[in-house]
Amino acid sequence: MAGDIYEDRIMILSQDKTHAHRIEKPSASATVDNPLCGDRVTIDLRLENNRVVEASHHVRGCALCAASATALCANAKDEDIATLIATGDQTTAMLKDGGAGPKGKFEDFAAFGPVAGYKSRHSCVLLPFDALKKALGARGT
Amino acid sequence: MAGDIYEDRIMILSQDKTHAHRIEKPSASATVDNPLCGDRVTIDLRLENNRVVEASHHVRGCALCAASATALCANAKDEDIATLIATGDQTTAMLKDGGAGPKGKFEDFAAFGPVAGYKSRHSCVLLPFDALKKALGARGT
Amino acid sequence: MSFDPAAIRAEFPILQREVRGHPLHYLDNAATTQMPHAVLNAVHDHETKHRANVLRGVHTLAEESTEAYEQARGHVARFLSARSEEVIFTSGTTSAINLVAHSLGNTFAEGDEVIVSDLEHHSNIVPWQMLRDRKGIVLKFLPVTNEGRIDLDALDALLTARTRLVSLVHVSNVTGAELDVRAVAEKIHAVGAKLMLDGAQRMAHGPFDLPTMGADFYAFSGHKMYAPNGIGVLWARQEILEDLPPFQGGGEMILAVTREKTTFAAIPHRFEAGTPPIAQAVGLGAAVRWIESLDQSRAESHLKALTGRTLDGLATLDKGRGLIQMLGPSGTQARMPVVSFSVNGAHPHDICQMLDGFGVALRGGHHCAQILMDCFDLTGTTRASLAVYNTTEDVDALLTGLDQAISRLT
Amino acid sequence: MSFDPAAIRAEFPILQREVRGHPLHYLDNAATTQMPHAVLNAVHDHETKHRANVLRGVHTLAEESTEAYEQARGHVARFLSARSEEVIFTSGTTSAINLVAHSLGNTFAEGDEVIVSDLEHHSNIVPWQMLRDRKGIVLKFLPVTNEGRIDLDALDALLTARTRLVSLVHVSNVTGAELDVRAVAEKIHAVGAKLMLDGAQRMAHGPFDLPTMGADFYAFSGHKMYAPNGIGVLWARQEILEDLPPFQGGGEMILAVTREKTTFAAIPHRFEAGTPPIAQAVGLGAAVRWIESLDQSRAESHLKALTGRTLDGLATLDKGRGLIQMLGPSGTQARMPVVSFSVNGAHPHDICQMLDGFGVALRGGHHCAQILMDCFDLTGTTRASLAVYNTTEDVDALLTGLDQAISRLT
Ligand SMILES: Cc1ncc(COP(=O)(O)O)c(C=O)c1O
Ligand SMILES: Cc1ncc(COP(=O)(O)O)c(C=O)c1O
Repeated sequence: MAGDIYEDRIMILSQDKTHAHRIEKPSASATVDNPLCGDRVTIDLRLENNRVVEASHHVRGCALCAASATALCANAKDEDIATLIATGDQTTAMLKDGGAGPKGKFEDFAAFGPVAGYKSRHSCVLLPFDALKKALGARGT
Repeated sequence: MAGDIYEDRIMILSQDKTHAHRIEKPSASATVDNPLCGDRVTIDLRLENNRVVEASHHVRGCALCAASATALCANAKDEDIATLIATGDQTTAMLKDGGAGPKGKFEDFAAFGPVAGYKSRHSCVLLPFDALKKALGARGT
Repeated sequence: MSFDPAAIRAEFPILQREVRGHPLHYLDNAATTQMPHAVLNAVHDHETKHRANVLRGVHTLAEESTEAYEQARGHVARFLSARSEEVIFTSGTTSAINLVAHSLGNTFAEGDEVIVSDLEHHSNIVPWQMLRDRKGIVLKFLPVTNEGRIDLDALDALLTARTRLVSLVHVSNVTGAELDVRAVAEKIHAVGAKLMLDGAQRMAHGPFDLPTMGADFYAFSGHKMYAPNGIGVLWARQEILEDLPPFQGGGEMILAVTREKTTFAAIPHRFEAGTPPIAQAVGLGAAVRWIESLDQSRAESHLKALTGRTLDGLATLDKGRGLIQMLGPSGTQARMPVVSFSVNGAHPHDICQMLDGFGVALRGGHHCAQILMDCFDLTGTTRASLAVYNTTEDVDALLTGLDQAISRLT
Repeated sequence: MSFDPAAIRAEFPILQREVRGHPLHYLDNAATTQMPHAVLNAVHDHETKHRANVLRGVHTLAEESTEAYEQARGHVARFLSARSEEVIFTSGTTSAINLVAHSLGNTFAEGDEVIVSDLEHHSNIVPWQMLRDRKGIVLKFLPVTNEGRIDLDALDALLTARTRLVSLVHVSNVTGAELDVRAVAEKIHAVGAKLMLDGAQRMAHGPFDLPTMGADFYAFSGHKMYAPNGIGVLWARQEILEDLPPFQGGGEMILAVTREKTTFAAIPHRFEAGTPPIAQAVGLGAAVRWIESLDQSRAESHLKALTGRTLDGLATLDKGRGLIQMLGPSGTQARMPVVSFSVNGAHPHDICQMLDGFGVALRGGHHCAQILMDCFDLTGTTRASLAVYNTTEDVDALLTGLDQAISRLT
């Protein structure tokens, strides 16, 4: 079965609700939709000096999307914005061009490697990063 | 070659211009178009007591159409309307359903027998009859 | 006339395919059905022996191609018990509905009313919304019942003297519910309105007598009835078509063109601008003959049995947990073999993806019926839809895979 | 890259066919070209291995089908040196032009002006006449020269500040004349108008750089470039498309649908309502790759040589009698291999019919260009149109047969 893309790490991440809540008065926040499947992700960020103090998500979407949102928010604390963006880029490269995927703190994203073979699901993994970028872009700093 | 539908009798009829003129003050007259090929036929009739005294045609069309118009006008004299209509019906049946085709005075039309195998050309042969019927229908007797 | 699922399967080359190490269990027939040899060969034969443009040519290939194209129209007409002139070839259901929304719709005045339903496919909503924006018509929606049927009790209250058209889905692509056409046709005609049906999901299930059914317009797609993509049909009553202006302009639909003025051809060609989808029409003609060659009542029982097995199987899987919510009629009466469900806590795309791992092809999402999804407060469902070539093995593969997917996802 | 007419012929199964006891000499390519194995196989392979509906499915076949469909778009984009998002799949040239006549046309105001020419195919006239009737625009016609070219000297006088669009045939399907696009594009843009080209007759003749050519919209059909029926393309500049409202409404072209309001998808999908012609797009993708695989300059010389042979042969046949009147450029410069002529006293349909008896497929009639016929006071012409698989044998069969037909008919 396509269990290869739903490996244990992903199922654990997708079911981890620790960061599944809204932040009151976030420094940055955005919601994005995936028109292809109707999924919707909100990312809230509390930032200090361009570093993340707190990140949370609200996902109405599939397991891949929820797992990706958790992997992002659970590891974002203390990271600077550039690192988050780079993680998104590395994840994109991993899915689209067979790149190695993020290492170190964000190596959870490497678990999405097998999704590379399922083009229609790439956007599920990347949607939280789209929300992140939209939030940072709209921040107005 | 498709010479089978252009047999000598048809070429002679198509080049026979004896009846290719307009009648002044016809008792009945009509022009019809074939939208598929742009051909146009006018039939003029002088009638007395429902019998043809004179018939003429003006054809802007192919050899089959011109031959058919000649075969109609050259033999229409002294015939009653019902006979002309019947000749059209017999010619139609010959083309569409393999009927024997007109006999006697109108047996020229039997020369169109091979056209049966060329569906797109049926209307060329039948266009003069369409004009005839339209003329008779519009006569208002 | 025979009906042997194993023999039928053998006619569909794609069903020999493996998917991720499993035999293909194709249960996405409401999206697109597969094509049997009879259709594939008819298309291939046409393209390799008779291909030419139609209607205006006198050479042999053009004659043959025209004949094949018009014969296909005849086959479709016979399938519908309709006249050939009433069969307009389009590129699909969507373009058939858009044709009506323009040709007929442009004759509507501001304040005229069109009624659709919450059960409609976007194809039968968006063209009317666009007409509303162009013309200022009023668009009304019939609600749906809990069983996923159009709520016909609400019709009386919506029909007025301004109603010009009621356009409803004949068979829902989400719930499988079949409309009781006779129950509505008379009421609609009584106020002087016309009835259009979206028959996209009906046509694979055998011939029927369309003119006596009570509809005035009927739209469907070839690719959902074992025929190629890129071909569909708009049927309408001859007397209606004869009064309708054309929609698209181009070759093949004119009588005469001058700079100032163009006069249009008779039906059906007036509505077929440009070179039509010729080989696709030939394929559709072959598809209706193929459908006709099946034993209709046995095909129907076969599909009812599989639908029942699916419904029962899902109930058993649920084990009374209330995890699986069905969206559609509870029984197999007045429904076609389309089964939609949602699983609490499991996203349809994850379910479909996992089932793909078992070779089972399902569809998940809003199925182009977002209004319906909103009615049931869902973003999507998982849908299994059956065709005559499906078997109990296909259904059982679905149920087995789903069991595993649910335990993994929830 | 090679160019061997005999080898090319062998790739087209229909060319093995006999017609009335003769080998088929197919010279009706401007109406429809034939399909090589590469295209037939691509379509068959898709239909028997990957067929599924596109864009919204996550199962394997749906993934593969979507990939194949979007890859085909990529192939077409590369052929045109354009971007994928700029390639909109339609059902043909006619529907592409109708799309523009509605999407762009509906933004026009009463009194706005559209310029076409007397050389146009009905597909590029009737949609604008219908727009005129809907919107009260002014439709102007550029005249043609004696050589059957659009008279570009007349353009300055027709262009005004109200001109919104100039829509011209890139290559005439009657005279073969090729438009000098660069000579007009700047003038048209200078008054703020857009330029649309009807490229139906251009596309079989190899890839080119569309964006730098100066056109803003470009329409063509698959079936005239070795691809299936039922598929065509509208290309337009991205920045133009992004501002255009959709034409037809339905599935696959929406972002979100509610009863009150629908938001539309990004380009290109906004303009592709309903299930698209998937296998046909795959076929078109294969066709452009097939065309690209030919040695373009040798293909061009081959066709120029055959065109010259046809023109010379007709002059020789005429024996100075003035019987044969050519309709089109006298030479082979800035023309594609389409040759139209009329024979005094012989009707085009009789000529075509007689030539069919020699296995030669020609087309006779007004070629959907009645305004052009009126300009030359003809009801029709006989047309021979060539493709890369044609040979000197085909041209000679035409000339020999024509000689006999003329002596019999005149
Ligand atoms: C110059 C030209 N424009 C438009 C068309 C219309 O193309 P289609 O019939 O494929 O829509 C044709 C061919 O018929 C053509 O030759
Ligand atoms: C009920 C219904 N209506 C309309 C359509 C649209 O059909 P198509 O996409 O073939 O135009 C579909 C299928 O997608 C459907 O299921």
